[in-house]
Amino acid sequence: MLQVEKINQYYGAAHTLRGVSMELEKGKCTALLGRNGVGKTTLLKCLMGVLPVSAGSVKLEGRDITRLAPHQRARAGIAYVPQGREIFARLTVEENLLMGLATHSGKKAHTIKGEVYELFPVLKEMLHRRGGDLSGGQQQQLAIARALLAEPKLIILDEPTEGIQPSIIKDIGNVIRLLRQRGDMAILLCEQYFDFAHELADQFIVLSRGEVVASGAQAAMNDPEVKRHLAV
Amino acid sequence: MSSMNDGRIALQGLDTTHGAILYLEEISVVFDGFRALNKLSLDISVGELRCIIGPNGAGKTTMMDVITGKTRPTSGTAFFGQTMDLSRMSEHEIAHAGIGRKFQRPTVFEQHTVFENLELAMKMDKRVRPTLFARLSSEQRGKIEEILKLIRLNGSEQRLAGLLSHGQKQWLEIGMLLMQEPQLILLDEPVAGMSDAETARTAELLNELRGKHSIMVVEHDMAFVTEIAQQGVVTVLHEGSVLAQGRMDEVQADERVIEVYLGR
Amino acid sequence: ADTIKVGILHSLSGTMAISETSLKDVALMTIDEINAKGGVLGKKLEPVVVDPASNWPLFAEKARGLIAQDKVSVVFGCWTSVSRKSVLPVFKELNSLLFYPVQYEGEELEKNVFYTGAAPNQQAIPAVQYLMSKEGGGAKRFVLLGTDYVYPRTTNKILRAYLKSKGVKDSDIDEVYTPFGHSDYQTIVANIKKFAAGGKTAVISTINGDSNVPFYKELGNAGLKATDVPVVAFSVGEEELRGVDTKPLLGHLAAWNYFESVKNPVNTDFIKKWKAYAVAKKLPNANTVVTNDPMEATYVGIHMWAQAVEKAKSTDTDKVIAAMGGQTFKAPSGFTLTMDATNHHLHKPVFIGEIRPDGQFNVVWKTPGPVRANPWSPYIPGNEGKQKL
Amino acid sequence: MLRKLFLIACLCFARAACAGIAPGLLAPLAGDDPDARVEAIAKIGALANDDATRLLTALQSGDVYTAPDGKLYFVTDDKATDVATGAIGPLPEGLDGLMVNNRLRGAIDEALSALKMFSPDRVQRLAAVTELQKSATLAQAPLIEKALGKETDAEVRELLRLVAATANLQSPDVTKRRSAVEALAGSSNASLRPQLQTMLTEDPDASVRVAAAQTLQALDSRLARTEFIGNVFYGISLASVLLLAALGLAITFGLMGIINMAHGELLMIGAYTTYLCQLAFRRWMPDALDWYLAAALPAAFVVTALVGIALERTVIRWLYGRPLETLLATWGISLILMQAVRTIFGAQNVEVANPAWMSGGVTVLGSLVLAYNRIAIIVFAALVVGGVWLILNKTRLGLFVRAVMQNRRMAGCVGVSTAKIDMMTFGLGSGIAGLGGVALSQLGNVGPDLGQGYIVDSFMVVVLGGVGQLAGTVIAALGLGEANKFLEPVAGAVLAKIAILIFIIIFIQKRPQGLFAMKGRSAE
Amino acid sequence: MNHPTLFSRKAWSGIVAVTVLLAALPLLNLFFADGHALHVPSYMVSLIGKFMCYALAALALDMVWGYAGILSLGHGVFFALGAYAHGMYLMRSIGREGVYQSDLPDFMVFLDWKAYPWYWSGTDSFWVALALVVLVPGVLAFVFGFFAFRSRIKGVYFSIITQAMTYAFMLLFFRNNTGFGGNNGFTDFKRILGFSISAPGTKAALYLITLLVLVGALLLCRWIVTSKLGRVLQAVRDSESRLMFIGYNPLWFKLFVWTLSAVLCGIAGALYVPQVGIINPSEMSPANSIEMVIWAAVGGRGTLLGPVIGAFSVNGLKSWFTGAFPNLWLFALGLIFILVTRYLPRGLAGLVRKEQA
Ligand SMILES: Nc1ncnc2c1ncn2[C@@H]1O[C@H](COP(=O)(O)OP(=O)(O)OP(=O)(O)O)[C@@H](O)[C@H]1O
Ligand SMILES: Nc1ncnc2c1ncn2[C@@H]1O[C@H](COP(=O)(O)OP(=O)(O)OP(=O)(O)O)[C@@H](O)[C@H]1O
Ligand SMILES: NC(N)=O
Ligand SMILES: [Mg+2]
Ligand SMILES: [Mg+2]
Repeated sequence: MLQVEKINQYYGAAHTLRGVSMELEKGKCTALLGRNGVGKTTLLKCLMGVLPVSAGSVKLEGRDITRLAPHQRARAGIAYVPQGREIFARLTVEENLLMGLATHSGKKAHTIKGEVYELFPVLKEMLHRRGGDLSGGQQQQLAIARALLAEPKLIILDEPTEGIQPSIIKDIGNVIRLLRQRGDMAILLCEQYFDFAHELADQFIVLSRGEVVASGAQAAMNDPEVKRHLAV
Repeated sequence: MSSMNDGRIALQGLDTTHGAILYLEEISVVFDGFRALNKLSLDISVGELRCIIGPNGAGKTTMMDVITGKTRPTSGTAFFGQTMDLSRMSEHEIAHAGIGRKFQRPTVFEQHTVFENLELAMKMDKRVRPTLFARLSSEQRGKIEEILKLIRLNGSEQRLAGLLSHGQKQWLEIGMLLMQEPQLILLDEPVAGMSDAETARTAELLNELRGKHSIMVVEHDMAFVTEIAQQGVVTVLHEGSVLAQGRMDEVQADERVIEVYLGR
Repeated sequence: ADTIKVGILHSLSGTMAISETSLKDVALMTIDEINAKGGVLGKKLEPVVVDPASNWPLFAEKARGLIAQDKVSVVFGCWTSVSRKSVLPVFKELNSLLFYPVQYEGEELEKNVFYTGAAPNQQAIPAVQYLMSKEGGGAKRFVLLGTDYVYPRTTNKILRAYLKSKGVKDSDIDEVYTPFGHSDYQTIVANIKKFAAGGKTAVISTINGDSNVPFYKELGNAGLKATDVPVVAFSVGEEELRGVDTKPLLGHLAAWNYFESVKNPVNTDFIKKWKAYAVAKKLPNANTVVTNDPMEATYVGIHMWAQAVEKAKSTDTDKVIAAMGGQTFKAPSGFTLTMDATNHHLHKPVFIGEIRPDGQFNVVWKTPGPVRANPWSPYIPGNEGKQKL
Repeated sequence: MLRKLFLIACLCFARAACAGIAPGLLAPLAGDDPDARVEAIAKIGALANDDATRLLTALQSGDVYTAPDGKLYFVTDDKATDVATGAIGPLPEGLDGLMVNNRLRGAIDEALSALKMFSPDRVQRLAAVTELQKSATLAQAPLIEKALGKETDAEVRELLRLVAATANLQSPDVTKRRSAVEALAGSSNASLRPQLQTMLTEDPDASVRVAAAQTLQALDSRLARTEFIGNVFYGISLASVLLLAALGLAITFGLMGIINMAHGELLMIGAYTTYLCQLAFRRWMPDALDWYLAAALPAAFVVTALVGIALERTVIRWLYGRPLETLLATWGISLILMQAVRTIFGAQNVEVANPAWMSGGVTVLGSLVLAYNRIAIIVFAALVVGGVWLILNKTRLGLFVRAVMQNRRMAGCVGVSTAKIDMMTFGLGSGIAGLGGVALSQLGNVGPDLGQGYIVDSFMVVVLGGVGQLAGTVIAALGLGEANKFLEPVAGAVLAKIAILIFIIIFIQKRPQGLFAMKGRSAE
Repeated sequence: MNHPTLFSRKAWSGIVAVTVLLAALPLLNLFFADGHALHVPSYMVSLIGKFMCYALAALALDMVWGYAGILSLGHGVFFALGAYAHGMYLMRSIGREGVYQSDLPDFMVFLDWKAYPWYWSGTDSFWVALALVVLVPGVLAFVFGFFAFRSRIKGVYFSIITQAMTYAFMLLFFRNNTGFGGNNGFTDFKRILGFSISAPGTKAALYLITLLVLVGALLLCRWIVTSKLGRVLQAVRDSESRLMFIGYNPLWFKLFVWTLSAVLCGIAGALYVPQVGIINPSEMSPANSIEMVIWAAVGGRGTLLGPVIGAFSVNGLKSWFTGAFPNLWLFALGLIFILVTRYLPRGLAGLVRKEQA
């Protein structure tokens, strides 16, 4: 589905990603782990096209998308739940959800599927409230719902459980599990909440100082070697 | 009304003769007809570490907004100590009186270096003239270095705070809070976005601060809450008022809390 | 040097460019004309054009630059009074010469300046006399409408004193000012109507610049006709009317010392030259250019200066000043104008014209001959006996 | 239009029955004695025949010429008709237009309206009577009463009654005078005031004085109401101008955050496009000249939108996220655009005439003239606001526009081509500025500095309403327009303007985020 | 950008060199006759004197805009008020040499005023006028700022009301009856402190004082922005609300720089008026204030030196262009503004920095 090959990224002189490679598969959930500031968000932004890479390539279903703009990647089938939510503060909840349908056209572009309301009932209640007025957790739910509506081939989640109450974290876990089971989507989950990631992931990647220092199947996640890269 | 003197270090000590540092009484906050807080009453004792949990949208952040003067309550009273009516004070007066806050979304001065962020937050006379003539004493410098180490940003002190990662900003904000030396610390989701290891460290830190400051922590990370609540009181907010209150294990066993918050 | 440098100080950008650009062009044309005849003192004139950009302090700076850096012998320029006031100290300090071609409020006399535009008694007073005459409609009430600055305020002060001396009561005079660039004349036109209900009324407009178009458009659309309430303007000429549809303005008036429509050989020649010049130099809208009073004043000023230099056989300021007094020139207005030696103003004829549908003016009244300027209006107390340099 | 038709009819009629006017009456017209000329006009008018009408109408429109020998001619194309004899011949040498000045024109108007009082055409009669209202004298009373006797049309009758009453105000007969005064209680003619005022104190008869007091009161209250309504209208009209000037800015600045100092120049380009359309119509479709605005609207929109798009692509797109820098760049753009127009079209104003259907106005309540161009612009402003509102709030494009302006990066991440939206939004804002320019060209001067006169006001309107709030912009424009028009009669234009500025300063103190401030967290 | 080392070593040497050079100009003008290789024309001297006043105004603007993020579109009013305050003294120094030979300025005689209005009292004293130069803009800024900052007016809302303020003042001063000479303003000054205003010596002295004030102001501003207060100001710019939650009251900090900036601007105006010889209300037109902002932006805001350089270069170019290409200069100037924004986001100062890096 998605092949990342040796991508490098710099913030000015700071080398943030150093030859990161990975491969994501349809129907699989990949957990991206690492301490604070190792470059996880940076990597996800590079995949989304928000940040340019200085070297390396990104391929989606064999098609090279390394140089595409974010909106082109979105149209190619990538959806993104950014860290910090980034909902449209002055659009209503409903309009925010409609923005999730931006890649669609025709009637589909105007119908918000009922599923998201089932998943996040609070959104239905607050349909006409401005996105920016929601509580932190509500915004996070909105951001996830928005990404799901796009029906992407690859969904990128940057710390989706941040600020969300435990019961809904469970629900989100169930959704991810469901999506995985449906098998038509690749999931890239960047998560600090280890147990959550462990429960959902099929495979994992650990970043440290911009480099992939460990990776493997889910079973290997509990290796002390892996844990060491996550410890302080 | 602000006076020429605001910003000066509060000279008179806080009157906490009745043992409580913060009283919220029947606070309601209404936004365009929506009740974010509904007759919320709560008090925090001196030196207490109080955990607050509750569903998304329960009103936790709004409550902190009320305490710090960011939002004016529609009705009800908020007192800091026996005498300070928070609803009559402006944000900076409240901060200066000794309430420090970490926001849910990390907010630091992005165009300032890490060092400058801490320096700005440092407890001192914050009026114009003293600020103009302020020079760092070696003692103050030492204090900053100490905090830098604590938040593990030593080495990054000359970086612009805007360039930090999410988690690093969280830490920096905690560091700024400590520089302020407030009597009451409000922490809105301090470990959101921190790795498990970092979370553990934060818990450690809070346990160290326990007793020296009064602390109010809002978190959704139950492991963390359990870790810091110890035998103390945990308050559960729901739809703008207190749903349940008690020790962590009691609260976790409460059917209503499981229903609206923890999930089955 | 084998040329004589001549400075041209007119705004080519900013708010005043609308009026001043064509003065620059006329000045260049006149210089070409003089050069074609062999120049002055056997030397060609070399124009130095600068753009003071409608910025008053920049006028002073540019004047200093022209005189001190470019070493020009004379400067032709300025339009607004404030620009003139701004450069005055420079001309005095460096003892140089300025020719100022625009009608103004008077109350000034400077050795270093020659005023080729009208003083109030050469424009405003005759216009009011005309309005009060039977032929002019016998106005009994007056609206003094102007842009809020010195020229209109001063002119109106003089007019008020004059009207008073003619027995017009204060209650029959309404003085109204608008800010520069004012563009909404609905209320004012309505008020004029209301005021006019009280008796035969005339409007004396000292509106300057851009506000004239909206004023006249409003006037036209509100149906205020010249036969009911005539408006006489002191700052509206052929050039300003190019921007207006004049059909609804038939019969409204302007007072000047020159109109393009006056018929005489000198004027015919002047207009022909100007049109040819505009086409030759590819000026914008070359085929619709018109002449107007300040353009004529510029033309006259440059010629008179050239004559004076010939007479003085030198471009030295003091010698030229001495030679200027009594210079005469057969002007496009059809009269031979004389430079007054004592007050540096031209003796000028006064014409009153009614707007025609084609944007030109029908001369309906004129003085029998040139009138001597009274820069110090006798209608302002304290001016008595202040008629000389 | 109708008047023209009638004129032609008149002329044809006159030609058919060429009776001629006595040369003795004509001679003074060509002479130098103004009093004699006026007298001659009155006498010609008194002839009350078709030739008189023809001559007077021709004089009024400036179609009468004098030959050096003092004879008068009507001139059509290359034929001259001798006024006295009706003989048609070639143009005599040295023909010169007969000079008509205001005084003579007034006399002609008066004579013609007396004639036209008996015209078979109702419109003519109405116009004549309206004209007479200004000047009716006792001497004309018999004539007026005669006309009143013949009149069948209710409206004209009503007016004639008032005119008759006006004429009879000077009647020596007390009853006539009193009933005249009483009849005038229904008039809205302000020019009656001085006369009534005099009667109030000086009329020898007490009952007339009482009646005069009542009539004056009625008149004054009607005038006051008219004035109030007038002010409301002027306010709305000013508001519509402010709104049209500001609306484009409400998009480029309000929505996109670009401190667009070149906004005024976009207005100007719209106005110049109008000018060019007018020229084109004049040159190629003179018959349809009245409809040049119909072409100017789309043309101005497209031209300014293209200019806007070009600016966005070359300059502004580099400045997103640096809003303050846009001030500098757009200031530069503004200088360039102004100078470019100055170079191409000259520094002087160009003439943009109102189409005939927009010239003049409708008289309501007796004395209030609502200019057609003002009415048209109010309607136009309402339409444009409605259109913009629909686009922004009811279309997907509008949703994308708002989303991109709030969070460009995230909008890209959900699949919106931000570059395209930026371009379209700026193009839309510019195009709307162009439409504003078309409207402004109908009211004021069209010159290179046109925009400079509106830029400050435009920013005030947008900011006062609350940046990014379309409804706020509308209300702000209305508020400023009305406040201005109610203050102006009291304080004068200059102080009114100062007062408005101070009001803005104070108002913002109360509403630091503008009229329609965003509240709550989302505002941060 | 905001580090205590605001100027590099190079910049310091540059400042010293330029100061010395500028200080030498009027002396070269005085001591070498026209024609001498070292002669500096007085035109040049007066031009640079004027630019220094503009530079001071741009510097003042940079304090509020560059550091505290307060964009003023009304600084022209402070500049003009300082100039008017000084101008009142200069007008009175004309004495009876006006055209009406009265103790009153000509325009007052003309308005039939018999005595000075109250607000002119004391202005015959240079020292009173000097105090007014500081007080009038200072008090206006303080009062205006106090209410605006207390109401938490920010961003464009603040900018626009400053624009409204300067516009209102312009209209007010345009009126003859306001008592400041209407749109002609004050001009035709004769002497200052008894010295003839057009004497070369006086001019040189005014020039040198201006230079001194400019350099002094630069140092003062540098000292302020590198102090902790400077960092608080920048925090105001970046996140005012956050600053309140750590105990600062932004009101007084903003008011401090705002008032200081207004005073500096007033001083610039006061120095400007005797050198340029005229002050009139068009200095308060919104466009003039925007131009000041442009100088700061071209030079690079938040750098102190940048706006000074910006004021010199924009005005220098303008002076040169308007003489050299009277018909085309607006194209050139406009293009420069666009190019600077596009390629030098930090202004000319950014260019210097880039080279150093
Ligand atoms: N715009 C930027 N410019 C320069 N450096 C940056 C920028 N953004 C992030 N960084 C640095 O790059 C590194 C990686 O940041 P990134 O946000 O990718 O971390 P992360 O792994 O997502 O951390 P966290 O778990 O805290 O979110 C960090 O050291 C951060 O300070
Ligand atoms: N300005 C506002 N307008 C309307 N509703 C608001 C506004 N501010 C907050 N709310 C609503 O008030 C409720 C309380 O919000 P608050 O942020 O206090 O919740 P919270 O308990 O902090 O939630 P979380 O755990 O998700 O952070 C939410 O439902 C939110 O949508
Ligand atoms: N002198 C003038 N017209 O300002
Ligand atoms: Mg991250
Ligand atoms: Mg919260």
